[in-house]
Amino acid sequence: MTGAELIAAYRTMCLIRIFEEEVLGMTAAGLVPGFVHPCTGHEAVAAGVLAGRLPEEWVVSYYRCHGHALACGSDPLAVLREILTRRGGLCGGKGGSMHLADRANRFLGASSIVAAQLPISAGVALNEQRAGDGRAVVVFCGDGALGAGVAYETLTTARHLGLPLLVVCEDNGWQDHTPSPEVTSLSPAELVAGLGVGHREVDGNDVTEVARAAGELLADCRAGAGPRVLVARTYLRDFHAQSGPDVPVEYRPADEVDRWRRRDPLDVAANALVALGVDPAPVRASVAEEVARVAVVALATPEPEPASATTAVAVAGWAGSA
Amino acid sequence: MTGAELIAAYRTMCLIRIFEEEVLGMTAAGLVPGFVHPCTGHEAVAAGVLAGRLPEEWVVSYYRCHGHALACGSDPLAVLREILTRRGGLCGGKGGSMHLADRANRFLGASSIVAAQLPISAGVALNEQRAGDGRAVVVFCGDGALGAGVAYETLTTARHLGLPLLVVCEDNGWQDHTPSPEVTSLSPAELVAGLGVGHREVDGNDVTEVARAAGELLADCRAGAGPRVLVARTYLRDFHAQSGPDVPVEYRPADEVDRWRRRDPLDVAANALVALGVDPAPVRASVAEEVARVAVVALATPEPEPASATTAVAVAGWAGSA
Amino acid sequence: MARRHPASAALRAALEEQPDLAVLCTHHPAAHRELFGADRMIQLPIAENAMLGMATGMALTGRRVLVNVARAAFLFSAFDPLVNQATKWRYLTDGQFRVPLAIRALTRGGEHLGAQHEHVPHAMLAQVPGLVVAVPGSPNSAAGLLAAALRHPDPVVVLESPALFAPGWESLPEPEPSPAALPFGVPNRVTDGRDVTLIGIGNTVRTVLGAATALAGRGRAAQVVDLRTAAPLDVALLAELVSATGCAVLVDEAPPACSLMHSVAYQLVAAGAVPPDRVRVVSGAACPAPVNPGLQAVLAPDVPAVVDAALGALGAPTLTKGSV
Amino acid sequence: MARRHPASAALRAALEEQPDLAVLCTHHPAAHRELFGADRMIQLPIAENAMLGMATGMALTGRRVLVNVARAAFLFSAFDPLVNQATKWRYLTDGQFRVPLAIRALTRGGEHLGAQHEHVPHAMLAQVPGLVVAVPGSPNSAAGLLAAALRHPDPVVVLESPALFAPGWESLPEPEPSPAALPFGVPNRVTDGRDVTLIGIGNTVRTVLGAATALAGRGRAAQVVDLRTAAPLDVALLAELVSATGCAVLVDEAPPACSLMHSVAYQLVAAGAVPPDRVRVVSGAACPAPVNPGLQAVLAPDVPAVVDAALGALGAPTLTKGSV
Ligand SMILES: Cc1ncc(C[n+]2csc(CCOP(=O)(O)OP(=O)(O)O)c2C)c(N)n1
Ligand SMILES: Cc1ncc(C[n+]2csc(CCOP(=O)(O)OP(=O)(O)O)c2C)c(N)n1
Ligand SMILES: [Mg+2]
Ligand SMILES: [Mg+2]
Repeated sequence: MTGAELIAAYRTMCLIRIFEEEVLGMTAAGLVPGFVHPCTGHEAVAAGVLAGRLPEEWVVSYYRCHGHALACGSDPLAVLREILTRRGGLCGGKGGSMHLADRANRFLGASSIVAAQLPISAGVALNEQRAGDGRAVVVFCGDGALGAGVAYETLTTARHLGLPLLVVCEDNGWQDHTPSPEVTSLSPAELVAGLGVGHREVDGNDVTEVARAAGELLADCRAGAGPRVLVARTYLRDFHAQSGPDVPVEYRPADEVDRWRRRDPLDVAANALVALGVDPAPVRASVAEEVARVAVVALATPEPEPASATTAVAVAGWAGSA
Repeated sequence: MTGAELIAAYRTMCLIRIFEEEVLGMTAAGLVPGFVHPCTGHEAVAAGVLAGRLPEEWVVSYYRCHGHALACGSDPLAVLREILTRRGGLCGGKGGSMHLADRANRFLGASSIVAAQLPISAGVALNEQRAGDGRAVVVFCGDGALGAGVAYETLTTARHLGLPLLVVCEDNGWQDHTPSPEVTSLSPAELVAGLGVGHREVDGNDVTEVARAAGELLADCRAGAGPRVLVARTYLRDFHAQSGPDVPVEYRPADEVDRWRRRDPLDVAANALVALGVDPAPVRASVAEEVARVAVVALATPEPEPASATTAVAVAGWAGSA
Repeated sequence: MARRHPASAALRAALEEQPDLAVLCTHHPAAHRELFGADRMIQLPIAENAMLGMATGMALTGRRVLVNVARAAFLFSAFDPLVNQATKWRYLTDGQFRVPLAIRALTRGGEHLGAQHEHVPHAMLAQVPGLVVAVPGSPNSAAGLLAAALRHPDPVVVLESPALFAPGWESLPEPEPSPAALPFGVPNRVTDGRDVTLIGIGNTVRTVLGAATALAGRGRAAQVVDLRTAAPLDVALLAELVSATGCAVLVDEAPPACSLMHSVAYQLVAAGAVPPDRVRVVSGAACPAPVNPGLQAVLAPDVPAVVDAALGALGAPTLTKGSV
Repeated sequence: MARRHPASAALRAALEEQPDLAVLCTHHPAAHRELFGADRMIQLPIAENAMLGMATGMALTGRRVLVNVARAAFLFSAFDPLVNQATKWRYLTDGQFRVPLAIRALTRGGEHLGAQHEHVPHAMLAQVPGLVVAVPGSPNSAAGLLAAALRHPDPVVVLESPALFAPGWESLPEPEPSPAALPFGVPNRVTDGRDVTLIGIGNTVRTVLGAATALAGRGRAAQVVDLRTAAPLDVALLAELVSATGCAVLVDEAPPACSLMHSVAYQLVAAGAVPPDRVRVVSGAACPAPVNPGLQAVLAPDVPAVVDAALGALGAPTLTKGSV
């Protein structure tokens, strides 16, 4: 990563972090319908991977999707409005926090059904393979998603067909309340290796490392070398899902939480900037200002028109059964 | 295998072969409702594996199940009646050829949904693990079944829980009209190895080899070493499913068919008997006589009572919704 | 030379017209892969979940996809991508994306494959908002509904009876004059008659046609209606047709609880198209499919049962079942 | 100290009574695993297909199993083991085996999780022969139906509204006098009233209770009935109840096509329990669940809509929606 690239990535990470903190505050204030799955702690994955995707490449996500949308270039105001399910939100208030989608930025959307986004992304990759324009597809998933049979079906099929698909596994070691080792004997990297899919395992809290590995894997995909998996070891700062004023009790071991806190991805990136002689503080401050402005506008936005509840079920004019 | 064991296994193989030929004849004569998935060519797998299972161990199967039922000790007459869907059939004419089940012989049943029997067998193995009496569970599947996500879910979970489950993959290289390599890059053995499940790959047409490997793997399972997979490379003599008088056209390469014909599992076993100084002919002849007798009786059996159509949907007395 | 099945012809025409149409399944004959290209005739492992998920991804990003899942039985292995993905992505994204995806799936009819293989899920699927559930009752209808499915901008499941494709399909009753694309939701008045309206869908279209003939022999003129689709359904139009006779028998192969014909019958009565004592619903038994043909015959509504129901609705003395 | 939820108490009682009862899910609190043993409180990966398949195998060979699949939304990932395995093995084997298996699954109610997470599949599931589909409408009903499910010899799905478990559940309307096991198929007459019968299930039990109160304020006495189970259902008994008022409003959260209440309404009319002009069905919109609460409110039947329907059925002038 060049200095400019690192600054841009740091900026994205700050945007995600400060945005998510804003969202968490609004959640605690009872302003966000449904559950919020914050991606705080994972910022380097979104920022690092998407630094290297081409603007015309599709990105597919899961419920922990705010950071992916922002890193794809989605307008923070439209994202926040959607999370608040207000008018002008990306998805008209229908999709909410777990189902952001932004066609204009080639952000295909997010599935709240664990692992379901994986075959969808493989289908997109099939289209890209046919188009032959050297585009890859990026899909994100959690480590728990690899327990699902459809993840296996997707990986083996993508390998067999040589699809240009980069699967980014955000390995935070937990799946909801369950530590992953309690339900599986294979780490994501072991599993992917076992299936013969090319992969890299990286420190997901180091944006430089993530970006380097993702860049190489994306180049493989674009060159027709088949699918690749990036396993990014990381950790959630704010676990797992939040809803309303009751912040969930921390059930992860204190020392584990501490250890990861000391390697906060924003600190890692800020230190790298400092080593390059760049002061990270103004970057962060300008983002904070932007998010604060967006928050005010978003909160002032009205609710969607009630009549819109039943639009976009099917093509307009479709005679639904009465 | 001792000589006596080999004779018994050869007897089982002859029973399966001659029984299946009888069934194929009846199918061509239009006497068998539905599809028949003959297991001709696979006889050494059923006979070899089940030679070593204890009578109190559960066996689970798939639609290609006639041989498994016979090798479990099911009464050939009751099996044939079921295939013909006549009265006195194992399942009252409801299950037919693809869904044989025989509780008395701990033959749990067969699923005609590819791979669905695998998690079911894992559930049985969970019970056996809890019982702690050193019993294993045997489940059969085709090689195509390993493409299904639920096969992966079962294998990884069985491994993690250390279940006493022997998965026998009858690898005939095809899945219906599709040669397996056309849709997957991983052989069954590669796949299982990749998932870290202990396994053996054997010549599935050599009953001695099958029995030896299965015996060792079953011992592992019973000793609490976790699940095991036996990959038995074999080939179907009569492909893939048959229904009515139109025998399906052979679509597999002639040289492949020929090569395997020359290694017919019954010949392999017969030669092994000859090498021990045992004449296989009388074994085969006595089985042929038995099957002929059974066929006559089965064909003379009446159809089931129409009123039985709606029994066994649920517990007796259950008020189905009108 | 044997006539090409009109549904095959419809598929071939769509493949020729639409270069972006792809077909996903576990097996394509080599000839088809050569003719249309392996990038369109895509072969996948026995992994229906990923198959339908991939199809959804393809459809979301510019292609039209037909998934030949072979049997409705195997669609249950892909119910998440059907119920939660393909039919939800348009709504979740407030219309940013659409999913032009058709699924062909065999139901039940003359094969005797048992409880796991033979399903009649049109009512179940009709509960999924936005999903078109097409249930052809004849070879031309199979073609017409498939052709429409291959032009529709949203997911469509075409539930095909194997009976429509079995040897001899050429001589099945054919209520549709042509294999041209059919509109979704528009019931087809197959025959006219002033005494009673017989309503079928899928396999029961043949049953009601048989019953109409039997009733004609007893001096009763039946209007026969094929619903064609379980969803959508223009019930107002149907009510108009039924009003002409003021008497209706609705015949469903599926179990009665929460069935299509219960739902339609209620709506017809509520619309005043027919008084309640002049309506009958004949349903399949709430029972899985047994393999034995004699047992299976017990479950499905047959011509005598429909004739009986019609005579009952008409206030005429009924037959003993089996006497037609 | 907070009162234990009656459904939790019911589960705990069953675990204490039945040593062979196991519970499968993706997460058990450590305390539960210690209390009842890791061989009974079994934790599995996010692999609902294998989870339900394994549960089926366990139930086939001597154990009773509860699968806590968390949400009905995730049951679609396990539809093959539900539709083709658990509910078929008894029939396929002609009764050699049985499958004592219960599934708990959350539906929709107050959570605002969107189209993929919030489902109301009781009609869909009622089409599966032999499957008991229990839909509790109150905390005690959740306990009573779960207790019954944990004694039943066949598969049961208990569709639970999250609203029955949310903070404040103690003050929800409680039509069941006790948390004791409830019989399947027997509708519960919650309140008596001579003018109109209001029929609900699940979340709409609270809606019809609210409507009954509103109607009382207008001098109309409503009989309120909770169906408790979508299948089985003793329609004859229900018809008897409805006959007492000769007027009925059936309220369903699910979309109308092939709905439970359409099916029941037809059967009530056919049984002569109520004339067609004195029946109304109020259904949910044929639309996925949006996250925005205001949008979601548009979809579900609410008290004013039910009151309106009741007044309409009674031939009285109706309200403007929202005026109650
Ligand atoms: C098919 C399915 N089953 C269960 C759930 C409930 N669920 C939501 S998130 C989650 C944990 C997923 O863990 P992981 O994939 O590691 O992602 P993370 O949340 O840790 O980012 C579970 C079980 C779901 N959404 N979908
Ligand atoms: C879930 C599912 N999808 C598709 C089918 C149709 N089908 C029946 S057998 C078969 C091929 C299975 O191949 P394999 O597992 O290798 O077993 P074999 O028949 O070769 O013994 C297929 C695709 C099915 N029964 N179940
Ligand atoms: Mg995780
Ligand atoms: Mg095979």
